[in-house]
Amino acid sequence: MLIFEHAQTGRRAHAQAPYDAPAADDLPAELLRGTAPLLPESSELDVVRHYTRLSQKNFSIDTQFYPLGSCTMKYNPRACNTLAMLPQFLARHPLADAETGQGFFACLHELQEMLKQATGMAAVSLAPMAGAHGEFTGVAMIRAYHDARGDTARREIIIPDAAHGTNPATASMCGYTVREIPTDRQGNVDLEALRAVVGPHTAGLMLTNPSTLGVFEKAIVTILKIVHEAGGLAYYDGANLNAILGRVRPGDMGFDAIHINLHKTFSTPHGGGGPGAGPVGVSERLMPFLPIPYVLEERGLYRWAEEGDCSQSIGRLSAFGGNMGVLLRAWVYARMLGGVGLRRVADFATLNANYLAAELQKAGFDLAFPERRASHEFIVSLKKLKDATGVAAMDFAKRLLDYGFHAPTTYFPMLVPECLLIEPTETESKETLDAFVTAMAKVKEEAEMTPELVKGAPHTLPVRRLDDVKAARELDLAWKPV
Amino acid sequence: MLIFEHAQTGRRAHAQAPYDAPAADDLPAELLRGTAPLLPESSELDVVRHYTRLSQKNFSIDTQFYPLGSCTMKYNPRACNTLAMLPQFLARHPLADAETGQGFFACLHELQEMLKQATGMAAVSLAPMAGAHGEFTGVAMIRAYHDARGDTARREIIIPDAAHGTNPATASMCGYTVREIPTDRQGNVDLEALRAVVGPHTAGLMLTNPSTLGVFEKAIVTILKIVHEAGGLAYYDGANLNAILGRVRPGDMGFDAIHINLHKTFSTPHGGGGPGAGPVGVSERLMPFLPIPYVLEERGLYRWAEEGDCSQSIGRLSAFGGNMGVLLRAWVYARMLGGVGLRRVADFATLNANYLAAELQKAGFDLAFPERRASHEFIVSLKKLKDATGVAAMDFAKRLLDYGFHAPTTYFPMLVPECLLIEPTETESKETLDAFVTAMAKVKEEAEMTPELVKGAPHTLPVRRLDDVKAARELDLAWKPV
Amino acid sequence: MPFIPHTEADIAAMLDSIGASSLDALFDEIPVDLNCAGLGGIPPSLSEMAVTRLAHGRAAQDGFYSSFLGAGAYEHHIPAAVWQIVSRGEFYTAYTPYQAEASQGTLQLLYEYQTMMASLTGLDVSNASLYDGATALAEAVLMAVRANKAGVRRVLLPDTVHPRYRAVAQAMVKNQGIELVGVPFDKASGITDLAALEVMAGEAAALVIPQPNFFGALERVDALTDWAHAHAMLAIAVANPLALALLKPPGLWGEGTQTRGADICVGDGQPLGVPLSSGGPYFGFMTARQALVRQMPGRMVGRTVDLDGKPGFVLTLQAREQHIRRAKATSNICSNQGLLVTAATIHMALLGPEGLKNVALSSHANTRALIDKLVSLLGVERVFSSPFFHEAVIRVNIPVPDVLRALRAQGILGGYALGRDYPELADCILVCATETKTEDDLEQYRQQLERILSRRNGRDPSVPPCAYK
Amino acid sequence: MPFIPHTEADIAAMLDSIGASSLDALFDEIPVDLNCAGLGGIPPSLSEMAVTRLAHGRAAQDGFYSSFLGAGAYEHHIPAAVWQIVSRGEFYTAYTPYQAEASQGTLQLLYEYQTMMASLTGLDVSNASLYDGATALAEAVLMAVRANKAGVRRVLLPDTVHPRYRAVAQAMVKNQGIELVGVPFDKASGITDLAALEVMAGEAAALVIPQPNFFGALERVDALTDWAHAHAMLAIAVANPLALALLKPPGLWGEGTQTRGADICVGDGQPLGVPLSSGGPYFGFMTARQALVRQMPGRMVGRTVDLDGKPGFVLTLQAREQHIRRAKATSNICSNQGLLVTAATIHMALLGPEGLKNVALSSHANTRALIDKLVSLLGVERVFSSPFFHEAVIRVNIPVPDVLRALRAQGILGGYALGRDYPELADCILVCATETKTEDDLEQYRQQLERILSRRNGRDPSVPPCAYK
Ligand SMILES: Cc1ncc(COP(=O)(O)O)c(C=O)c1O
Ligand SMILES: Cc1ncc(COP(=O)(O)O)c(C=O)c1O
Repeated sequence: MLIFEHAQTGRRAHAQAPYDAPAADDLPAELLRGTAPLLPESSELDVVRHYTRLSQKNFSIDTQFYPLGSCTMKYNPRACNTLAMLPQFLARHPLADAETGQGFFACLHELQEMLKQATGMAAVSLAPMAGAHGEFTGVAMIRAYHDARGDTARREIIIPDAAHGTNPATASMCGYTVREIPTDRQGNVDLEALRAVVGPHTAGLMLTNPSTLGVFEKAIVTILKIVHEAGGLAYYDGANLNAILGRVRPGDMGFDAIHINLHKTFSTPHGGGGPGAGPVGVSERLMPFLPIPYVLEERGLYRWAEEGDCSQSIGRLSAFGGNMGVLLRAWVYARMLGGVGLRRVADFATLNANYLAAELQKAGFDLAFPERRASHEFIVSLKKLKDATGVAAMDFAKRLLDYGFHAPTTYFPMLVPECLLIEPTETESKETLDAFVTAMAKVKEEAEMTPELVKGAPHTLPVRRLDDVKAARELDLAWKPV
Repeated sequence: MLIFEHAQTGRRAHAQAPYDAPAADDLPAELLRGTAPLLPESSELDVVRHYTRLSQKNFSIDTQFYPLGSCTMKYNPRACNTLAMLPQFLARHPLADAETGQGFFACLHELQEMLKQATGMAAVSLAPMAGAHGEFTGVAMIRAYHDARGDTARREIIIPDAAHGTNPATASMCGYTVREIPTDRQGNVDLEALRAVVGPHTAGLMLTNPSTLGVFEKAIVTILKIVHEAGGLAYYDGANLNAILGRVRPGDMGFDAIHINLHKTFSTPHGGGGPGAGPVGVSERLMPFLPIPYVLEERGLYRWAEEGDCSQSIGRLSAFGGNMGVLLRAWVYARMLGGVGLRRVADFATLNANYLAAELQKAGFDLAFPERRASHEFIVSLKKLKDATGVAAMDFAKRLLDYGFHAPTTYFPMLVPECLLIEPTETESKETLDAFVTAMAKVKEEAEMTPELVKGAPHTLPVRRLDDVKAARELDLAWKPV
Repeated sequence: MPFIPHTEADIAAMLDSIGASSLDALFDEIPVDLNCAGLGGIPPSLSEMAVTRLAHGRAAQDGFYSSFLGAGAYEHHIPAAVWQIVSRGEFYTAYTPYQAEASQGTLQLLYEYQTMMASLTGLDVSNASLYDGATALAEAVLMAVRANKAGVRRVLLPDTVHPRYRAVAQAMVKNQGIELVGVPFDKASGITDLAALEVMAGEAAALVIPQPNFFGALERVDALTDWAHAHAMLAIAVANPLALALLKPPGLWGEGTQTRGADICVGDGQPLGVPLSSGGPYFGFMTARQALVRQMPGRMVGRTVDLDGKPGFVLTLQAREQHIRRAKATSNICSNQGLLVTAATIHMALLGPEGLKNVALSSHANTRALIDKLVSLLGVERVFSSPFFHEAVIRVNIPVPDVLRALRAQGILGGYALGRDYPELADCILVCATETKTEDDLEQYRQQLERILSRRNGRDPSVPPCAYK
Repeated sequence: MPFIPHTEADIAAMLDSIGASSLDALFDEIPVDLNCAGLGGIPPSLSEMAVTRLAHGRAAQDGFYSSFLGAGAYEHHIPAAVWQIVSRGEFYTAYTPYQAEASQGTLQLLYEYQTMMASLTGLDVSNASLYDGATALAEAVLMAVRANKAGVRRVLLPDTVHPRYRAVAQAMVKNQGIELVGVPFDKASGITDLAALEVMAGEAAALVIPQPNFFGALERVDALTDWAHAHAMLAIAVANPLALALLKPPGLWGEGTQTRGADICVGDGQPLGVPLSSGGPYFGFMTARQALVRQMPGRMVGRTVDLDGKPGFVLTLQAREQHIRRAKATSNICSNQGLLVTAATIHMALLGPEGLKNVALSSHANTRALIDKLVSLLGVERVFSSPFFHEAVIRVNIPVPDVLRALRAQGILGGYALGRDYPELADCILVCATETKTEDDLEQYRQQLERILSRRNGRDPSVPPCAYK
């Protein structure tokens, strides 16, 4: 039932609005609204009950193992929520003078510094509001860099075919043409193909490392050398930073610009879609182009760096500087883990992934790159199973839901047929991983014995398999009263 | 799975304890613990996930209609929770000087005054921590009153048979003997029986009005007159105050002592068992005996009244004065409703009950007292249905769970065979009541057509019907590691 | 109409169905002369926004203090997860789990709680809570008297038990003709005087044994327990549950292998994840030996199976309770403190045995450090010689109320003035520093106290006058 | 090891299964010379308790102010229920609803949200959010250019649009060779100059129309919309969604019955239940006419049915998005601001149409009352003659920075200094008083401002110096 169906003309949550609001008799009638908007007229109880019950229809980290590859669904410490929502932080107006927010700025500045340390970059701006926003920022800085040097012929961005869709989409938003390069059998960038595309038109390369195939790009130094020698810059998509935190740093690999998905590696919650935060880090040469604002410290006082401070900045990315509440959560997280704890993240994320990969292989699953070390995630291909039983990766995924596990990422990266991209994260226990292996084996057995059962999954959720095609064909994006 | 079964020796929620705690080398070894207690060793994620999932197995007001008679399960405004948990209120130590808590005391004092107004009593103490605790307080004051007058032969408390179990149990705890009196056909106290038992041994009468039969005791003035003339005092069990708030006040009816279940009428949450709060109100003559502490106001300054202030007090009921957080929630609630809003509570609780009774009667259910006006609750008897189909009230109740409704109170009051005591409360909408009627009718039909279906209910909950007998026979009150 | 969903149309349709002409008509059974005119004396309705503003203002008026008060209620860090889960509607807005199948969340949690408390106290069974530590003690006294075959209605209650607990026990048992007899403490050590006990042997149903006692001092629990049993009394422990992460559990009290340990253990669960909250809600816990289970007051949860043999949980042994046994019930308690138990269970699960022990150790170390700092000042000394746990008594050489008021003016609550309950200790303060205190907090206390004491000759002009009288 | 559950035994067993000798061995594919020594530069781990203390200290340092700042972010009362529900783990810790069957909670909520926003703006379809109001405007510009059949890459962006929005739009569209052309405003009325617009006719893909504009002034939206359409431009509304509870919805802008209304509406959802939060997270909303749905950026939720024909919800039209269309996607956006939309949906459901309108009316009435109070002071005047909504501009006759600093010293944030973005308005302040302000708050502002102005001759000794430089 929709909230609108709980509603009734004239019903209200009476405690929730000032009574007897004075009329706006100073406003010209032609500027006023004629009919009321279609907001539900409900009691407070009905609203609370409706959304509480709706929430129960979600899978989430707090309720299920959620091995969604590339999304790093690890435990979101509850203290981060509590502390980011301290009343003073919540009540602070974004345009209030910096003098009134020195405590708040101190947290942001510390986060900025910790991210520099963790990534090995020369400077960090916290402004971007998600990974893709960080990508935009990074590529826009690369463009600003070339433009500032009058090097305006560079209009291509090179991107491996395994890349996340945000990478090519970002390049386009920055007015660049995308040159896609293939991946070799081992899951690495095809160096020959790279060499073939670089040149005077190359503005830069975007790379995720470990890649979305769940393996570390071993020839990274060579790759960056090729790009740099051609006059291009290198962008690091930090979505997989969880895999290497404290083991190897993008700055040390030689990247010029990076983003970090705080809602992945720094464990801020994803909220069913967002918000995230995608701080960017840059090497020395991109520093003048950093977006504003970022936090400056001068003689113990903090403030935002703004237009006047950085004439070459690519400018503003948001009206008020970014997703502060997300940044505060990441700050709490980083302070609780500390340097040693952050390094452990990569250790145990990798241990969990490799253990899970090993156990699944023992249970008869095909790894996409069996000869490679898994990073923090890895790919299982169900191609053989599909050929034998007709059960596709999507069916398999849906059946896992019945066993109380969120499904891994399906059909991404697109290179591997019938793939499941599995990322357990470091916060899950061996018992949970073992239970997942058991469920995977069970579904495999079902696929072999009773494929229709799997193809008809899920069977135990609030709805059965939903019709995507109908949704797109007979668009219904908003309820209309009957 | 129990939390202990998620645990693993050596596992810890590491952020949750100071590290490297110094040894207590000053404490004699023979006073120290040898082996660690059986607390789970779990990660923070496992604990959060375990209890979040457990919570989902509960029915609650926030998720279901909960017409549990006598329990007044109405909407618990969320603001009450937020404001009662303001950090200063939470951080305040109970023994901190009153000067440091004038804001806090102002809230309590207002609540005390509002309760006086709402009940018509001469004075109120907020000390009792639940309804039964309030009953104890009230009866102990009655006893202190007689004792103070040297009237020590009064050793009997008169209680109608429809009374809640806490009434007789309370009388016993106060060292009294219980004289039970019957209820007449109309659900009223049997006046003849009352006249027969009163006398010089009568310490007092305990009465709920409206009674737990869901009807208003029309002869209340006569009843109290009989008791008072015999030298007894009258105690009002305020569990059903929701029915008459602002319509008629216990003080005006002539009661000497009362309690109010704030977790019913003042909508503080019941928390799956408690906490509640059971403030007591008294008439003039019982004022000297009020328990401590209560809030005193003197020249604009608040403080607790303590031992020195009231030499005849029955004493303390708790170490630190009561369930302050519950009292604060009730204060918020009362301030949001105001005098007019509190009166509306009774109006609409009564409207909902009478409507539901009327609709159920139309749907073929038998009301226990069809000629009477329902108060805020009413009784349906399933005796005929049971005789015809073998489906008992308990079966019926369990089947309602399958339809997403919490069951009404069953088998209480004990006088009415196969009874369901139904209390919709004022915060439920007509639509919800109609949906409940539909479910009731459906279950009735099922009972008639497929009784086994109903007897085997519930079918859709986390567990099926549980074996109470086994639980009591083969007591298992604590888990033991295997 | 705050929290009332009815529209005009609803009201009309509903009255119509009932066959009543108006809302007033629904009250036609109430005698007219009893009708009250309404609740005009209660202030008018405020919006949530307005009450929010009012409450915030009152809270801000009260502010925060650096508190060294203990005396039965303790400031501890509570993991953020605890109350975020406790506040979930499914826990927060459920009633007592009368419909077991629709309440497995609460019931399983209570079973887990019972398990934890039984183990923490070293006893067999736990109930699902009582109101607070003080009423739990009163219930234990009643229980011991019920269990006493000889009908003895006298219980020994040492003076080292929390004075408020003694007051509550007194108020709650006196009407049943039960006598509570004080036992003096040794003035040097601050613990119960074994010699004085000997004088009292014989006619008592139980001996109450606090650990730590009200002064923070550790009682000789083994000797006391054995003494009680030797005199055919039950031993009732009153313990700080946090201390039990470190200290010998009551179920094992006593010397030698023959001892059966304390018979009942009660206390206040507040240190296990419950905020100070100005005094409540907290919760009382009670555990006991299996043999006493049918004498226990309060709810209990048992594990059983469903129709399919699947494990599940129900309220059990309800025949002890008021709603079944009525006048013969073990207690009148009905609503208990379930939500606080929910918090405590999650709290204990998050801390685990090591975590809870670390909190106890850190608290204790902080108090030790504080005491060391304070007694280094001229004019301050320790009072009792016994080992203590996370709380101890100091004596100061200027009037205690002045000291505390001067400290308060500096934002420090310096401790509990013992003179109120023990006239002979009028110059003494009970101080406590839990794990939440930093070295800097302790040092602040020391410095302020030093400043106050050093002006002992004149009246300190910075001592504000008492606001009352 | 905070948040890592592994025991020593687990680690050993897992390494054994993998066939690796150590944790280090798992990183053997990383070139040795890239290995970093660890993260020693990051401060050591703190317990939750210690971070809690630190964060509380920092928050307390910042304190609270009585704020009259608006300028795109507004202080409103948010019902307590909103964030208690939003914080539930099932909403808070879910990912984007890729597995629809396991995400019906989030998906249905988003569908409800889309319905509410479409209706509030008077348009057909809504997406499920963008980052904020400013990026939403940038996306709308890109969308309008994409939709322009003639390939025109020029958009008219009035100077009365929030300066930060203009800056963000500029940063986000310039690399695609799109030109944003300013449109001046009338100095007397404070709204977009229709005469100036005429000069610009022709070559533009869209005209942006703010309502209310950055000065709080109400634009002549009907005329502007019709003008845009008459010149073959799309009309892009930038609106405060709260204002739309009161004002004519963009979908109905234009005069006469032929008008089609604005084509796209964007804005920031912050006033709908999102706390000020020092600047974010907020959320950008975007609605549009049905015809433009395939040009929209961002996620959308559609209603469909399951195998049994039961209604359910899925992400739809994903072929517009980067994960499918890659370089040709309508935007690169992936994560959006879902949790804030969750808050807004619950907020709007709690307030309903009447409640939301009342908030708008009360806010507006408060600002009117404040403006009346302030302009009654000598040295203060209103600047623009247009009707305004809940925010307006005043001019003061002493330097604005001094005024604001002096007010701040009294705990008042007096408004936004316009000189920063509009040099010609260097003596002007944009002030806003929402429904959260009481008569007393307004009066405080007036009194303090009066005091400050009355000392205009000497330097006011109570103005603290600027902390910076
Ligand atoms: C590899 C990769 N890059 C970029 C992104 C985009 O990040 P965001 O969703 O924060 O915009 C993702 C998100 O899933 C990703 O997995
Ligand atoms: C009629 C009646 N009296 C007394 C009580 C006891 O109140 P409490 O549970 O608050 O102790 C109840 C509780 O259900 C009740 O319904």
